[in-house]
Amino acid sequence: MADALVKSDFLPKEAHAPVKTGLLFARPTTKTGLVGWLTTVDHKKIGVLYAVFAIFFFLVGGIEALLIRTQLIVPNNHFIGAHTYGELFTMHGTTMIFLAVMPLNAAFFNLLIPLQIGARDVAFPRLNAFSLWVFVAGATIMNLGWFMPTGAPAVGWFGYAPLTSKVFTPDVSADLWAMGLQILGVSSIAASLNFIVTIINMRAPGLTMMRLPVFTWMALFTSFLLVLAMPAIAIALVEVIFDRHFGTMFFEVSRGGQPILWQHLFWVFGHPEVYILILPPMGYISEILPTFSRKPLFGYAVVVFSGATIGFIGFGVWSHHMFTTGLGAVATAAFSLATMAIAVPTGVKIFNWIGTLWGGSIQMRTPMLFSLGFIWMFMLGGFSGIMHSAAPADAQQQDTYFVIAHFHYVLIGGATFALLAAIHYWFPKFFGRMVNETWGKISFWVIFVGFNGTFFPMHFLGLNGMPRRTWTYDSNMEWNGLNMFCTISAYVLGIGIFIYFATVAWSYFKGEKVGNDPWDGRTLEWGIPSPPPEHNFSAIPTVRARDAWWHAKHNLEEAQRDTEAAIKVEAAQGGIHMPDQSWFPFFAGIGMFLAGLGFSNYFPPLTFTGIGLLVVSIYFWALEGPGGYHLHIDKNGNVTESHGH
Amino acid sequence: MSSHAAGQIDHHHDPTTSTGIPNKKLLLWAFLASDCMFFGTLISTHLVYRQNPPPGTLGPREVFSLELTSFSTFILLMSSLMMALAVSAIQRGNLRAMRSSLLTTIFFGLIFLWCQVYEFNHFVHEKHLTITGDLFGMTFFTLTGTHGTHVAIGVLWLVLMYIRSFKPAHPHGYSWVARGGAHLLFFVVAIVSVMNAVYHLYALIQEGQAATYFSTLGQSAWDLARWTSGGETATLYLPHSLVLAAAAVSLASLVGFARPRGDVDFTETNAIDVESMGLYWHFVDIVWIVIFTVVYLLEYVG
Amino acid sequence: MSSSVSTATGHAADAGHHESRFHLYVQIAMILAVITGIEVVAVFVPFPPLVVITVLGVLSVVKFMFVIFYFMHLRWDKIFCTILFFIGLILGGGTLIALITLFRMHASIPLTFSNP
Amino acid sequence: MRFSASLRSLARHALPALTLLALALPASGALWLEGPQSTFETAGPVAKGQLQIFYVTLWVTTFLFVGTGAALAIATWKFRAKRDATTNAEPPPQGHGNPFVELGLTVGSIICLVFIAVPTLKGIKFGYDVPNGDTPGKLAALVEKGDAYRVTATGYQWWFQFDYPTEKIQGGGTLVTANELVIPAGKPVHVDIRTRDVIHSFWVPKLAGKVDMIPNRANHLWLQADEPGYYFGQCAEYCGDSHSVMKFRVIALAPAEFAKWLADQKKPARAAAPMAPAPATPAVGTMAILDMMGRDAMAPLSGTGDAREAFKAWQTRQQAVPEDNAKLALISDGRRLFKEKTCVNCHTVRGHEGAGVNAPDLTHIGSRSTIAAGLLENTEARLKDWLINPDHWKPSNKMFHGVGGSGEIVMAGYIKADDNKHPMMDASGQPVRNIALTSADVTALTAYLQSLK
Ligand code: HEA
Ligand code: HEA
Ligand code: HEC
Ligand code: CUA
Ligand SMILES: [Cu+2]
Repeated sequence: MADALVKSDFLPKEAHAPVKTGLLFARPTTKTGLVGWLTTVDHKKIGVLYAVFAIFFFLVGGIEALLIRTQLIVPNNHFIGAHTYGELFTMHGTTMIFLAVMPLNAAFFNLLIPLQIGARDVAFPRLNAFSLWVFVAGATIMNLGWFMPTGAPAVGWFGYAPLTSKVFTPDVSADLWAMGLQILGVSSIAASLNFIVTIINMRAPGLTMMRLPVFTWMALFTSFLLVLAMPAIAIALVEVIFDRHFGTMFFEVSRGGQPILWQHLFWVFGHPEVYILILPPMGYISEILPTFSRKPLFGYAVVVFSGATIGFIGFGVWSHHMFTTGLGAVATAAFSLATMAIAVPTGVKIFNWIGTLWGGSIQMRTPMLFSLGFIWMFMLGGFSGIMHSAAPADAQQQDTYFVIAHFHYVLIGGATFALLAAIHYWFPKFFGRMVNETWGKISFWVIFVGFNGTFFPMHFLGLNGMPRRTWTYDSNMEWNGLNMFCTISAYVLGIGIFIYFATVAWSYFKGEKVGNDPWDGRTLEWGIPSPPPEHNFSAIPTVRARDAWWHAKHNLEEAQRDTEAAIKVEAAQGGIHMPDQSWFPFFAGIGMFLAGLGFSNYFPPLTFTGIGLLVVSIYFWALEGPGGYHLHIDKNGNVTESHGH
Repeated sequence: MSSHAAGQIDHHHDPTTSTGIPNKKLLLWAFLASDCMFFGTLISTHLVYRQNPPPGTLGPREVFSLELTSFSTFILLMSSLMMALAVSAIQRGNLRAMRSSLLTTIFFGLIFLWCQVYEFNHFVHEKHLTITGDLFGMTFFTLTGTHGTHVAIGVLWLVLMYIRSFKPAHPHGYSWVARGGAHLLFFVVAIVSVMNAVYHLYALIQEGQAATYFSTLGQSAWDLARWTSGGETATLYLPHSLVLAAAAVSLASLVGFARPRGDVDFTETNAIDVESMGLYWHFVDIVWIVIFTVVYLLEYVG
Repeated sequence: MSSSVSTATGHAADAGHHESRFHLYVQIAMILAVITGIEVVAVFVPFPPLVVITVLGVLSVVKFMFVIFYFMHLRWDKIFCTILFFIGLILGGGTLIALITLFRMHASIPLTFSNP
Repeated sequence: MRFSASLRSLARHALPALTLLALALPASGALWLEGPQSTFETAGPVAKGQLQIFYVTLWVTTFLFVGTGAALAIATWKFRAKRDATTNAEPPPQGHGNPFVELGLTVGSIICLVFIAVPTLKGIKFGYDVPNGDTPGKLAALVEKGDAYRVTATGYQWWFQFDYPTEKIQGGGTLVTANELVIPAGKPVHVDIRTRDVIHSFWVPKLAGKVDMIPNRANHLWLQADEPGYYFGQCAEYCGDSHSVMKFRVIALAPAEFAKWLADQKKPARAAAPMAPAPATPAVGTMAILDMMGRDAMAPLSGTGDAREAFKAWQTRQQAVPEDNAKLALISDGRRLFKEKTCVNCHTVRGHEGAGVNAPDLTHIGSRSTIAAGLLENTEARLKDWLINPDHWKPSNKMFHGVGGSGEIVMAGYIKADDNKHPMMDASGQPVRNIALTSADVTALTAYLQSLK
């Protein structure tokens, strides 16, 4: 047993004394204040930062959405100009997907993965911080247009060529968009590589892959999808950037370029992307449903396997976004069938969630409400997806409000509902306080009603011929009533979201204090204090079953023995090894920001300064080494630090 | 090293991870999987445009030089071999062997890069194939240029690793950082100046004027002497000789840096770092295997 | 996985890869060089293009496999590394083939070149 | 006024929407799906086929929704924790799954998908091109065999051009029209789809699903209007600022009427009056200003949405009515202005002065029911609105800003361009006018354009 424990945690691989960097300034050790946050390598702090940025951008994207809806409340409206409207939906889509849902998922990856696998941090803590700051850099560049005379980009979130070319978008807004997206891609790939290694390599002893919590599985698949899908859009963006900056003609029509290629490359990324958005939410749901049904997940292996299947098939269906581009009958048929195939593994998940409820003892707490809402809404969204997959029918639906309805059902009813469930569910773990239950439930019902009121009628609008990206519409099209209804409901939805986050904010200060395990949870994170200490686990847990914490709770003696053994082994190793903080990931992020800013504004000096800062930061980062210090926990639970060896 | 002191190190098994695969190695393999998609889409772009050439564009056969490309392919293969040997050496704890293998890898990598620089220059100036000229030039330069960038990053990584292997085991103060910086600087100067000199020499050889090169050198040395003594200058020859002087100085310093200087902090435990770097380097090689076949050889079929 | 108890030392002893693989590597490099030579010659042999292309394809794959399995040690590493890499390789290759096929279809011939 | 109107429309549509939310789609179709671009009121075999497939998907998913939803609802209700049970009560049995259930449901799902897949595949084949003589199937039987009528539709930012490659016009060349596509009814039409700038999409919901107009690609679609009628079309791919107002119309005519229409169109523009000589002193007058105040902002811009009425109105428009003398004077003045104000640089009026190719052909603009790509009804008032300030109706449009990419002006429009072909701005940041029209100019131009039948 002791041997097994030795393998569990990341032992200091370089046992020599931590290198004093001597590189301009000393390695930071402050854990609080601005410096603490900027230099942190603690996955929990990084997760919280991700969440804060993501929620901020969610509200920004939501306000953009409300402006869109306001413009559409009555026909022939000139409340917002056509160009501004174009900027609004472009930035709304981009913001919601890349700056809200993805980073919120990344936040949960950070917060939960190490806790669920019984690790003290991710495999590469500084790389993790780097991902965060690069994300911030990309997000900032992406939104900079709002504050520049050129305005934000108005090309649609999938930026179809040749609208993004210099001819049709001569100002820098498209450069900001392309560069911002490119930088976000770097962040995603770096973060995902980290999570892949963490999940595969840092599991606690006894935690075999088939005992992994489902959320962690989904995070693993998502990370794989990211590292495999992002390169496609990276290349596509490189091509656009080359066209704009160096006069190539990848998408320059008059010189033989093929705008259709952009569509292919974008959707080669874009479709896996939608599963990148939905797989983590499926993970949250697979954690929350068992907890509140007080029963293990039904068909664990099948749920996991179907996640892999979804991810894999997801790479072979991209052209279903291009059914109307004249692919030819054979290709259309092939992509149509492949798309339908995805319904099978997705359905399997729905059935297993129902199976989980079946025979359980269901408690209607707020996270559970959101989770059930998720199943219903995602199912509806999935069904409209299946309607799209029938290519001839899609010829009438593509680029109409029917598509808008479909993807808001999967993105809000699906991804966002699950995220709201997750925030409510794990909040007590990370802040030691419960989110107010009553207001949580109220927010759920307001959101639920507002959401369906906003988006269900959009199906009819679409079938009634209303194209998407419509700045204004004429009053003779029979779209007036439903549009007004949608807009009013969108405000209801906005109020619901507001109530939700207001409640969360209030609970942060005033919420009821709770202990380790307020929900009677099943996975490892519920076994440690709330909020978790810096080192997560005083003793690395030994996993003896799926739903490890549930098993431990019901086998107390065994768990006690394991803990004691673990503590002994670790003490023999010189204490708990913790990674050192570092400035360099942050500096590298700034370098990335400056380089991106300079490049997208055609200002080489800034570009080279940025690249210089980036390279130097990475080199110093390598030179300073992982470093590290030790924590020692005495019998009374007091923690002392020791530096050096 | 305490945990490994007891025995030899198993380089394919890391007992501190769940799977036994070292973290860095896993990271690298996942990254390479990602890079497969990267080059997959890049090569797709090239082939897609290649399939539908606009009328009147240059045929690649008229542009390519198969001799040069075959040569650089061979060179890259050899660098891969040297890289494998370097990894093998450090795994056996043989630092000196590793260093010389690394240097050879760097050397071969530079030859490859040099060939590419030469090729690009040749294409642009003699064949009038440019990145903005036509579709073929555009995708060709983008694809091979991206590969070349990968090689260049690889060379930089190799150089940094090589320098890193001189870090003293018991550093006193931070002088080693400064020394490392200087070491790197000389490396860069050496690379640039030697590549430059060889480039000019090669160009003159091509024109059958190798002899002039050397005579100009003699001339410029003479000029230099005159210039330093305040006489008339003939700046025409000066750049060449300055480049050569820089090459000589930096190469000599590199030899100086390579002199053994006590214990260093680079041992068998660092094998994983070298190995990860090697994975990257070999990957660059296999990408070239594909490019060589798909972009170059296929053009000659039929 | 992690429950399989073994110490570092125990494992290393029987693995026995501390002997140099110098000769193996050099031999492989020679094979690769020879294959490259064959490839270069093959394109000039007056066989039907399909044959030549197939030969080139096979030879490149052989080279590829030699490098990843020997130089990159996949042969001696945990199978998981191979799986990991092949996921990317297969998806990358699959996407490449799919894209090229899509662009070969009649419906996709560019307007300006073939059917104005 | 406006608010109460919207309240009324809210009451008319939205309240029933709320009450009927739970009802299945088809039942509600009658209520919400009868707009001019409804995909439910199909008028040709292609759209019919697509609708049928939609119904298949609808029924299959409704079936699945009812089944799965019922299971979910029952599970949620039946297994809810009883109120008295505390959280610490003994947990329920910890079952882990059942392979047979999994397998059964998977197979069931696949069977459901087969029901969708088969008609989908048939539909893809059917919709791809005009069925030839031996294409089986009920829909194919509705299609007249023999050669399809061919037209080419080309997208421009933000209007459509229609070419009739088989219709030779007097004086050489083939027939070109804009924004209103007239086709023979009861006959398949093969439409070649092209674009001049960015991606657009050709979509007439009642006749056929859309196909994108993609640069460098030779796309096509086919459609057939079973009955003569008036159909609304729309660009369905985001193509820049005025994408949402890039519309068009398709008018299907009975064979005889179509032949007559063709004959009329092939003629050069009607010359109601000769061009007036240039006045001795250039006219001075007030700049026409936008007169929008007091108009009902909710009133439709493009006329009635009732296709039947619109069709009648369109037919009436085809006849030229004799003008009185005052009108004739205006028309001849308008014709002069059309040349003087540089309209001719961009627009063609066959037989008259214009020969521009970068803008809609105006030869028979008077016979069209809409202007500015289906955005505004072709009435005197709307035409004036358009000429006074095109940019208000179509933000960024090329008539106002000049033809060429944004920023790069090839041919100046209302906005004056400087030597670098960039829009010129005055001190207050307002664009400098190139074409400045007085109210009188607008009236004359309108009269002239209206007379072009
Ligand atoms: C979270 C994001 C998400 C998810 C999960 C999905 C899931 C699916 N999507 Fe969606 N989709 C988007 C986000 C997403 N989509 C977005 C953002 C767009 C628009 C992009 C843009 O244009 O801007 C889009 C557009 C889109 C299109 C293109 C529409 C068009 O532009 O013309 C298509 C076409 O096939 C499609 C199909 C599907 C299918 C088949 C699924 C399937 O995965 C759904 C599977 C689920 C179910 C089917 C329900 C549960 C299953 C059962 C209960 C089992 C039994 C069911 C059957 C046997 C049918 N989607
Ligand atoms: C995860 C993704 C996501 C999410 C969550 C949303 C959320 C919403 N979306 Fe959107 N949407 C997209 C992804 C998403 N969307 C995408 C990809 C597109 C396509 C873009 C394109 O075409 O390029 C799109 C397009 C789109 C359109 C079509 C625009 C068009 O084609 O013309 C519309 C129209 O109704 C719309 C509406 C909404 C609404 C009302 C919400 C609501 O759910 C928003 C709810 C949130 C709020 C309302 C914020 C609440 C907060 C407050 C009210 C408090 C504010 C105050 C302070 C903090 C000070 N979205
Ligand atoms: C710079 C070129 C240019 C000039 C000059 C120009 N136009 Fe236009 N015109 C256009 C374009 C482009 C459109 C299509 C606009 C759209 O729908 O986006 C158009 C549309 C129109 C239409 C509607 C056509 C239809 O088929 O719906 C009318 C009428 C018209 N112009 C009249 C005029 C008159 C009168 C003048 C002169 C005072 C004029 N134009 C000057 C480019 C020009
Ligand atoms: Cu043209 Cu949208
Ligand atoms: Cu998709």
